[in-house]
Parts: sequence; C-alpha cells; structure tokens
Amino acid sequence: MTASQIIFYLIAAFILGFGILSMTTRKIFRSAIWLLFSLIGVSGLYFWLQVEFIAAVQIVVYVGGIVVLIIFSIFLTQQSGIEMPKAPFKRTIASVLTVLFGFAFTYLLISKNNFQAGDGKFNADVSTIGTRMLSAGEQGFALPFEAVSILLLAAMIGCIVIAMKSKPEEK
Amino acid sequence: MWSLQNIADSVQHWLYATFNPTIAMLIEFAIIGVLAIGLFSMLGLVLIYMERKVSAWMQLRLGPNRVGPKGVFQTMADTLKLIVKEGMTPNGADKLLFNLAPFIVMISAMVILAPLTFAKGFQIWDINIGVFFIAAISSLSVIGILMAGWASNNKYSLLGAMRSGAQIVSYELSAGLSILAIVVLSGSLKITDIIASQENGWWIFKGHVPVWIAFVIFIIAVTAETNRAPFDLAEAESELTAGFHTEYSGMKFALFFLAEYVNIFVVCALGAILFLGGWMPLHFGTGTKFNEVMDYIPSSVWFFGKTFFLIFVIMWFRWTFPRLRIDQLLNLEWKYLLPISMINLLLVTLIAILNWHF
Amino acid sequence: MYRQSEIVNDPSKTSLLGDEGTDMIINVGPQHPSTHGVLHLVITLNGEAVKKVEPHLGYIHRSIEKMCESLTFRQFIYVTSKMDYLSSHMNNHCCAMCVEKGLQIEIPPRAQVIRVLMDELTRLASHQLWWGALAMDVGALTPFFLAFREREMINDIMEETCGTRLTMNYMVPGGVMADLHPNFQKRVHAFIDHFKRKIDEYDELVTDNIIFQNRTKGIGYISKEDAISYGMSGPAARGSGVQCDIRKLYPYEVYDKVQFEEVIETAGDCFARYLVRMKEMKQSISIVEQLIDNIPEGDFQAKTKAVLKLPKGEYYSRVETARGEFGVYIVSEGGTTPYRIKFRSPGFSNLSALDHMTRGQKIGDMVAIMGTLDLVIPDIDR
Amino acid sequence: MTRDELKIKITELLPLAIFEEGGEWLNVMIEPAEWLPFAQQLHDLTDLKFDYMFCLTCVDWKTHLSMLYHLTSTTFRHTIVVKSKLDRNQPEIETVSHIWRTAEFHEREVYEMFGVKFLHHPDLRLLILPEGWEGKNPMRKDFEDPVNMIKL
Repeated sequence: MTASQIIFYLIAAFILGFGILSMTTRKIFRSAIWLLFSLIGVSGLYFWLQVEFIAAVQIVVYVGGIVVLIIFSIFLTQQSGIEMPKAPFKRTIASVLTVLFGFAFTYLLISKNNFQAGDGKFNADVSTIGTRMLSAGEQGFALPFEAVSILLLAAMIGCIVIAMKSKPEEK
Repeated sequence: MWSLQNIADSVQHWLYATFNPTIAMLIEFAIIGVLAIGLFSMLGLVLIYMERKVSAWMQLRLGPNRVGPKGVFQTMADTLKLIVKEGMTPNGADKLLFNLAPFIVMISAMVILAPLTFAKGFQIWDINIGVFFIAAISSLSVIGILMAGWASNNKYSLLGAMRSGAQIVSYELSAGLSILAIVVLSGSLKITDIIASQENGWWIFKGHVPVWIAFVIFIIAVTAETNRAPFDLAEAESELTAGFHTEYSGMKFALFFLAEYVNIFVVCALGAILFLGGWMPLHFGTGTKFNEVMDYIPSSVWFFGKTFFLIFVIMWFRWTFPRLRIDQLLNLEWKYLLPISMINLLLVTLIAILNWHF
Repeated sequence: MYRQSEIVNDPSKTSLLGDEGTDMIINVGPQHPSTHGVLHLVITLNGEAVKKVEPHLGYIHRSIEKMCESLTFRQFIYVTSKMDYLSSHMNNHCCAMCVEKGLQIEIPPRAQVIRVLMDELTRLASHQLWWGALAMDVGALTPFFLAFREREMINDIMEETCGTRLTMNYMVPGGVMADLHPNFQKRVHAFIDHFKRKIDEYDELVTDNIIFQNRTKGIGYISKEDAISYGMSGPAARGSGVQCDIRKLYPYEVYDKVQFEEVIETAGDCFARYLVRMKEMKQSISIVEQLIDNIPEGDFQAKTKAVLKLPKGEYYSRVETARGEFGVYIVSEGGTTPYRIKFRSPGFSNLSALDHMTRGQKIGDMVAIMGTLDLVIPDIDR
Repeated sequence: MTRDELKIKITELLPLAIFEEGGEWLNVMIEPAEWLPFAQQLHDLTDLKFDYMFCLTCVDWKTHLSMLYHLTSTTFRHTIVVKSKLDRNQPEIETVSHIWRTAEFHEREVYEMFGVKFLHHPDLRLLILPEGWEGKNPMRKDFEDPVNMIKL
C-alpha cells in the first residue's frame, strides 16, 4: 500500500467514523459537531485529490454556512442540552438493515459496472470553472446555473414570506 | 544577498541532498511545524505586549513596566501564570466539546498562516487559491466559538456565542467581497500572483477610489470578524462579562486569547498583502534613487511593518470607539457594507475590464 | 447569599426564543462589570430583548438607618458619607442642615460658601466618574482614564482641605470642620482652567461619536409623567423634562445668590440624561467660578453646644446630590440620639424605574440605561 | 396653595382629618381605612395634584406604627405629609403603588423592615433582606439579633 492510499483510507475512516457518531449520539448539538467533522473530512478528501478550489468551497458552504445554520436552529429551539431518548430496539434493527441494504446495493452497482480509475489529473482551475459556469456552448453550465439560481430565488422569496410579520387584520 | 528566501532554499537543498525524499519531506514538515508554533507564540507575546502598551499610551498610563526592561517580559510572566493555573471545567458542561473548542479555534488560526508570504519567496504553501483558502478556513473558527459558548453551560456564553456566530457569518460576506475586488484587479487567487501584480505600485495607489472603498470595508469587516472592539459583542464585558469564554480558565483561556491575536495578525497580513503590496517596497515611478533606497530594506521588514501598522490601526479602534449594539451591527453589515461592497465590486470589475487603473 | 429560588438551572434547557415558561433568565450581578457594585438584577430575556428586570438589593445593606438611631447628632453625619460615596459632601450637608434646622442655628456666610463650593466640586467629581463609567458601559474604555485625570485634581483639592479623598466628613452642624487650606483657591483655579479645556475633549471623544449617539438616542425612554410617578429625581428626571432641581426649587445656603441654570432636556432618553449631566458640569463650573473669588471672611463654624439635643419633633431637609434629591427625615424625642432616621436616597427611586425603561430594549441597552441612571449601590441599599 | 388653603381643602375631603401643628409642612392624620380613596383624590383633583411622592416611610412608636407619606405637587409645589396610625400587631394598609409607582419599592422596603402588610400590593416580597428574613422586622425598636449586630 502506498502512502497516498494510506492517507485515503485514513480520510475515509475519518469521514465515516464521524458520520456514524453523528447518527448515534443522543445529544443534538454534538450530532451537529460530528457532522461538521465529517464534512471537514470530505473537504480533506478534496485536498488530497488536489482540487483545492472545490475543497475550499466545501468548507465555506458546508462548514461556514450550513453547519452554522444548523447550530443556530438548534440554539433557537428548546432543550438543546437534553439527551434524546434511546431509539427503540425495532428502529435500531430497521436502520441497521437499511444500512446493510445500502452497502449491498452500492457494492452490487460497483461490481456490476466496470468503473475505470482516472489518471488523477483534472483541470479544475478557478478560471476554467468560471468560464464553464457561464458558457452556453459545449460543456457549458449556464442553463443549470440559471435553473439553480431561480430555485434559490424562489427559496429566498419563500423565506421572506415566512419571516414577514403578518399585519393585524383591520376590523 | 542574505535573505529568508536564500536560507530556506539552502536548507531545502541540503535536506534533499542528504536524505531520501520522504525523510527530507518529513523533516521539512517538522521544521515548518516548529517554526509555525514558534511564530505563533512570538506573535502572542509581541501583540499582547503591543496591545497593552498602545492602550496605556492612549489612556495616559504607563502599561506594564515591572517585569524586565519596560515590562517586555510581562506577557511571558502572564503566560507562565496561565500555564500553571488550574483549567476549570464547570459542572454540567459538555466536557468533550468544552475542551475541544479552544483547539478548534487555535488550529484554524494556525492553518491560515500557511499561504501567507512573510518575505520575498518565503512561504509555507503557495496554494493556488490562497486568499480563498484563508477565507474558507477562517470560517471554521466560528464553529469553535459556538461550541465553546454552548458547551460552557452558561447563559452569558451562549448569548456571546450566538452574537459571535451571527456577526462572523455576516461580516464574512463583505470581507470576501472586498477581497474579491483585489482578486478581480490582479486576476488571480494565488497570493504570490497578487503580490507580483503590485510590483509597479500597491493596489491602494493604483486602484484609486474603488480600492479605497474596498480597503475601508475590508478593515471594518475584519475588525468585526476577529471580534475586536467596536464589534466585540461576543465578549462585551459590560454586558456579557466575557461572552463565550466566560467559563474558560488557565491554558484553555490562553488559547482563545492567543487565537484572537493570531487572527488579528492574519487578517492584517492579508490586508497588507492585498492592498499594501505584501513584502513589496514602496516605489515611486521607475528607476529613481528613492526606489533604490527602498529596495535596501529587507522584504520581511516591509511585510511586518505594513502588517503591524494595520494592527495598530485596529488597536486604535478598540481603545477609541464605544461598542455597537447587536442589531446596529447587523444593520451596518446588511444595509450598508454589503450593498456598498457589491456595487463596489461591479465598479472594480468595470475598471479591471477597461483597464482604468494605473 | 444566593436565593435558591432564583437560580435557574441549565441554560441549554431554556429557549432563546422565549416561549412562555422557558424564558431565558439570567442573573446580572451581584458581581458584574456593569452594575458598578453589588447590584443583582434578574433579567428575563426573549432572545436579546429584555422582557423583565427585577432588582434584588441588599448585598451591601448595612442598615445605616438603624445604626444612626444609636449615634449622636454629631456622630451620625459621618455614617452618611458611606451611603452615596460619590456625593458624600452633599449627604453630610443634608444631615448637617437637618440638625441645624432643629437647633435653629444660623451658619456663618463663609461656611455657607465653603459648603456650596465643596458640593459643586463633589458634583463635578461625581459626574466625571459617571462619564467615564458610562463610556465604559457602552464599550469605550479610554474615557474612563481621561475622566480620572480630572477627577484626581478634585480629589487632591479635597485631600488638602478635608483630609480625605472620598468620604470627606467635612460638614459639621453649624458649619464646616476646618477652614480652607491656603492653597485651595489656587488649586481650584488651576482645576477650572484645566477642566474647561478638557470638557471639549469629552465632547469630541464621546458626545459627538456616532456610535455613542446611536447607542443612547431613543433608548430607555421615560415620559415626564412616568418619571414623576416613579419618584425620579436629579439628572435622570431632568432628562425627561421634570423640573426637580432642589437648588432652584428650595434654595439652601447661597444657591439663591449665584447665577446658574437648571438644565432640562425633554427627550427623556439616555442621550438626554447624558446631555443634562454634561451641561450640569458646565453649570457647576460657573457656580464655582462665581464663588471662588468671593469667599467671605469670618468664622467657618457657628458656635454650638458640645452635646446637641434636638427638640422633640420631626425635621426634613433635602439637597440636590449628583444623583438627585437626597432627603433626611429625623424624628427626635428630645434626646441626644435620633429616634428614627429615614434617608430618602435618589438612587432607590431611580432604580425602581429601571424595569419600566428597559422593557423591550436589548440587553446592551440595559447597560446604557443603568449607566445613565448613574446608580451607586450603597446609596440604594443604605 | 398655601398651608391654610390646603387645610380647608382637605377638611372638605375628609371632615374627620386631624391636623398636626408644627413642622415644616401640613401634617394630616388619617385612619388607614380612609387612605386609598383619599390618596386617589390627592393625586387626581386638579387643584391638588400631588403627583410626586418623595418619601414613604414608617416609624415604630413602640405602641403603634405610623406610616408617613410625603407628597408634593410638581405643578403647584405644595407639600403635604400624610400620617396614619397602624396597629402594631397586625399592621395593614392599602397600597398606593398604582397611584405613585415609586411606592412599589418603598412599600416593599417598609414591608420587610417593619412588617407592614400592604393590601393589594402587586409584588410584596423581600427586596433588601435575604431569604429567611420573612417575619423578622429589623427596624422595629424591639428587634434583637445577636448574630447580625446592626446596633452600634
């Protein structure tokens, strides 16, 4: 096993380990923190693949944005410090079975299809990503980009509508 | 000429000539680690001493003057005190997260040092997304603060953490946008490229009005991002006693304290790199005698000089202004700084496209 | 000293959004940097907004009223310096006046002028400390030291003439304890010249600061009617437009002979209260200027008996301290000690309005409001 | 209003009121039961307008307690002192904290120091004394506490 393989397995173990922790812990705040570590592990994977931009985006979006949002919503709801009740035995069995099925399914897919390992070189310059994102031609992502932005706009309007204080009804 | 770059290069040459590449690389890592930690502690000592002397000077006091000449060893004595002090963990705290939090804050502060250029060609990791890397990692420290606030099982801490979270997340936007202004002008995220683009003049001179605006917004935003007065709402000692680190003592408190100062150093270094040309000496025109004299000053002196000037400015804020209130703080960001920096970014883009800068 | 029932456990089990029953309750004090002493406030929060403030007093309650019942009419005056330690002269003054009222002593003109001079200097010192402390409450740390620079000069003047710097105990029934120090006039002149230059610096640094104005304007509003109903007095009430300066309404000593204005602002917010005190400093300076060169010659103390016996009856006298109306109510049975003494302290009434002023404001505003109320805890607890 | 005018006016309101001579201000002695309506009138009547209560206290006369209310008017600047005798064993009087808000704190202080029970007070609890002092009234003349010495 080469050093880079060892690093890969270490990172993978890190991600999965914290993923399992975040599922099994009974304190909701800790769960969010373990999720955070898991996401950091994913960005570590990107760094290991030498796609630094994606790695940094992973940190900015997931760690700086989404996990902070999750933590905030935990703070704002009640009783973030209480230990949640232990999951009933039936549910544990069901989730274990689901996980096993998921593994089996993934393994099946991988073994059935003949995936080829890449040569590890991709061209992921910031400028290339930028150009692709806005080009409408070959290998351009302008349409998905616009579609996503419309989705975000809709979400934003939804947020504003929810947050807006309803005016007292006039009598 | 004798410079940091030469030393680093010769050490590397010697290492790779003597050992096989893997061992040489590991030794290099070790050296870098030791240097980074050394720099870290030096920064802590120097900046805390500087803060005390600056505040004393502004407040008609003498500041520390007993330990060592002019009190220069005062910080050392304080560090010693903090090390031997018992690290208390309050009853009912989430012990694991409580103890983990200072390290997260500390490590994220440490990692940001990687892409900084301390002198000409003297840098740990010339990553090709340099400034973006800094912006990304610095968003990690907020998690540490939120963790510390929640795990302390103290309401002051929780409020401080909430404030700090809201503050850092929102001010990251305008800090990021003002960084982008320079990125647009220099056309690269890489820190060496950004410094190289300022060879014929710093951006603060070359870029005129929009860069000044970006610079002012940057300074305001990073002051807020590092939780410094007048944006020190996370600690706000007259309201929340000490905010998120109320319950911390001993070395864990010292780590927070140190991380705060290192963060100040990092953001000021970033400001110096983006706007004041990093290690580039001050030049006027081309080929004048003045430029030659300036070139004699070592590049590390230029870098640290600019950085410490910005640090002084940020300290000056702290000892002059009253603190904002949390809603005013968020108003300032969302209603003023963010729109201004967005429009400014458009302006800068226009200037970059039309080549209106010098 | 904690009352068990007030400790609300485990913040993580309460909600920041403040649903009924799970409000976040925090204890500010008894040791807290912004209460300036051992005041204990139990605050109910809804996020950052204050829902309710409940003061709990008594952490330095020494039952001075009960103590005074066993002290003679000469002795009890000195205990009162320890109540509002920042305006100890005025407290002493009020007690001395009350005893003089009972004994019907006319005090010599020199003593009257000295008393007024001392009162005004104390007021200046007190307002300076308040200015620095308020700036510190809203987060500016430097003004505190600047204020101390000027306050130190007053303390030096006091030290020279009265012997101590904070609790002077200079007033006695019938006049003052000792004559002025020969350096007094020179030092006061030097102080006035210095302070007149520095008060502009105060304005530059704090009053005109946009952050400070944003932090105080429109914050902690209390209407004139409410201020009266809450029994507020002093600069805190004058910020709401209440005419309540005892020096103007019921002049004592030589206050009817000097020219000064009662500073009144009508905005009723923190900034108005701030401006009142800032302008009051200028008025105090002008009073001191008018008197300092016109101190009449003569005795500094009227002749009194060694043992004072107040005739049977009830006596009430009041003065304007730096914080407001201070009153002393003495019931005498004709003996050498008072039968009952009640001190009407300005801080106690001003504090009772805190809840009213703070509701709905942010927790940071509460600190600014407490700062502009200028609470001195021993004055409240007595 | 001068002292005599006040006297006439108050006699109109309360024919049974007793006036105490001497003292700086007009002293009115009333029965505790009369206090609440009288206080409301003092505060509301347009020619009296006693809107500022600058002192509220109690004196222990060993045989009885007497409540004292110092009232003044910020418009007319006349002052009046209202006194009311209370039974020492069961002192009770109506609260005026809704008329003069400052009375709320002052009444709480009198409650813990003298044990006067203010009826219908919104929040009659200990203000200054710590928990466990309910029922002990340190400002009464016969209070003895060898542990916490408060006599000099």
